Amino acid sequence: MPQTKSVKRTTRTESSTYLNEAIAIWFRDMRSEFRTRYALNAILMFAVTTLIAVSFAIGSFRIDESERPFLYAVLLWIILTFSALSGLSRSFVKEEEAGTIDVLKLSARPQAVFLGKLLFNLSLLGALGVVIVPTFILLMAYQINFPVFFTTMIITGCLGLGAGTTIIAAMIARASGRGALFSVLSLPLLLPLMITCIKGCERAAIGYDSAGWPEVKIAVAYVIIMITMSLFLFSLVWEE
Amino acid sequence: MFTLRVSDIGKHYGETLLFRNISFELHKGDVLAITGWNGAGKSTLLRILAGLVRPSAGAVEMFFNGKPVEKESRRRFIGMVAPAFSLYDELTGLENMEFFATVRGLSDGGDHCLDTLHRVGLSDHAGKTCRDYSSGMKQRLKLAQALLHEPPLLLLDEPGSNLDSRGITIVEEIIAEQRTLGVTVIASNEKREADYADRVFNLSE
Amino acid sequence: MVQKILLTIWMAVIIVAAFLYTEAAVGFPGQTSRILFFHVPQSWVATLSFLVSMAASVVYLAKRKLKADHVAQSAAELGFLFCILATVTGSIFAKATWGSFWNWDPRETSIVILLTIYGAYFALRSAISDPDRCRVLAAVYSILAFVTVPFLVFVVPRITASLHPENTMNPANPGMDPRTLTVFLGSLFAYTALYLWMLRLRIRILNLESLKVRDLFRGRGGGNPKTENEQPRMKGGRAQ
Amino acid sequence: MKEGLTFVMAVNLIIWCGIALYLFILDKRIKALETSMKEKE
Repeated sequence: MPQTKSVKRTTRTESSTYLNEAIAIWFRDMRSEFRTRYALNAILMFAVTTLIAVSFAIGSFRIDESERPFLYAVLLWIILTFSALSGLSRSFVKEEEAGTIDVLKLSARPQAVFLGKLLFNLSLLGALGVVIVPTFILLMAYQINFPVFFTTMIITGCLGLGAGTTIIAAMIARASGRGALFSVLSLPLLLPLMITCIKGCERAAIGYDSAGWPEVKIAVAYVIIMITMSLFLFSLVWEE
Repeated sequence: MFTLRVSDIGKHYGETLLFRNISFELHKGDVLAITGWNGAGKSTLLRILAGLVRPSAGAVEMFFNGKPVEKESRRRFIGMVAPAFSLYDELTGLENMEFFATVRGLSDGGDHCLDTLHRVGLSDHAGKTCRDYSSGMKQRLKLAQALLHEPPLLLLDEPGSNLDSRGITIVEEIIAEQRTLGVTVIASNEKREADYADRVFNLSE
Repeated sequence: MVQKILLTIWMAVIIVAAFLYTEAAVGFPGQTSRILFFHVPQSWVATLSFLVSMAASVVYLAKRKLKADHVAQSAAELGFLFCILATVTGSIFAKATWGSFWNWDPRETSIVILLTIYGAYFALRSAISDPDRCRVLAAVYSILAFVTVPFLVFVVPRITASLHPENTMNPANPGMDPRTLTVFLGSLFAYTALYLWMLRLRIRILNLESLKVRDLFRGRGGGNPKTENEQPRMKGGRAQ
Repeated sequence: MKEGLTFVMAVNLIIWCGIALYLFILDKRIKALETSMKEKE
């Protein structure tokens, strides 16, 4: 008879461990992703192929100087957004398909699951940004006069992409036609963010001395609002 | 002291009715078996008890040391095994257990996980990734995951599936031991598993 | 019944007044400004309906009463209808005054993004098979989408430079001559009343449909109603 | 100019009468169904 421990397990103390649980979920997702590269491949392949197609078609000379800041910002954000949409739903869809979602529901709290998955999605977006943005700037010879503003805009924009889509990924995990539905549902919510980031990147490229970076503030507001709303609504989506 | 009270539970999907007016009450040491034809809704009933599915009618109440346990914190009191469940294939057995231990907020992760793995006879497979586990070993790992936090309520949906004779004895030991901790509810069609229980509830009557 | 007759007469009066009683606003080619008696109330109803749908969704999530979901669904359907009308009349007006059917004027952008949100809402509702789950997710989505609307209303106009000066027909602009103003407000009232009438009709239809389902469930004993008698005709078609 | 406007107005009025008629018919049919549903109660 294997000996059993009868001492009572120490139950968790309250909110203090929300973060530990979220980090545990995040690391588990990262470890699984590292071993299978399931979502990362989807995102990076999409981004790299689109980028090559765009830079091949347009090249660094086709669009004249004055138009570049705006048009390149539009192209960059289209690549970033649609690459994100091709991979960010994977973390929930994979749990649903593998059947691990029930066990997770029985052991973790909804808010911890949301934060964990959000952190995982942001890590994917980080990888996407780090790979795609510099390559885009090089390939397209994108002249940026205000790099600090530009990078902050990219970072807050990616934060927004993660914040806006994580809860949608949870909603569509079990629906039919998942991939398409994920994009159809996410895009209307991401449009305001995209418009803001495009404008921000354009001004950063021109080197417009816009003190206060209004676009970054708007994007940060978007991130905060989407995360707060998602934290409220996630348990409704997560539980039956 | 743990009590599970189920009153008038019913479930229907669209127009198809699964079951209605199911009521029972279980106290520490009780083992209930739920039987019925395929599609009678055994698994759904267990999922309702676990809080994974919302019943169309009726209520599930839990009391720990006399105090009612509301829905949000029932997670801590429930351990469940079901054929539809599976654990993370990319992780090893031990990594799976440690993940669930941290996510459940159990403090002494390490050795307790190994103990539980030992209890289901998986201690020498702890380092292998679950993808290489046989279906019997996966079933044992699911049992280990359900026992990790020593839940007063143990829900077993066809616990013996894919298990060899040694696995079956482990399940029997677990059920015997659970009598000292709290309540067990087994959903199964096999007579052997129904006989573990002292009360039987047939959904198809 | 009396108010409905009064509403019919009132709308007829508005139509007559819009064409004969008022003068065409200055600054617009020919008689084009008259369309705004119909375009602006339609876009107002589309936005109002989105608010109604969101509010009903909150009530549904809080109380899980079926009726609240019916209101949310009906409001979304009608909102979608009026949104399409507003987009059509908007582009007709754009064609007449600026020569092109679409030129991303800020108000047009907000209406079209609202259109995509409605479209996504119905895509979600049709993709989820389990009725209860579908209602919860639809409600969550409409709340999430509503949160992004302020970004649309305040952010988009500031960011995308408007193509033309604030036209005199904008309700916020009191510059209209009194005659046009009265007819405009009359039209606003007529459209809102029409909307409420249609909304109640649609809700009553949904209630009837759900009554049919509930009868099926309540009327039957323990067995499975589907097998006991012929397949009950549920979806679509007129309720006999 | 006036005839053009009156023509467009007339078209609108006709469309509106059609819509109103449809709504009244729908209203009556729903009321009939609701009463029949209530009798079955």
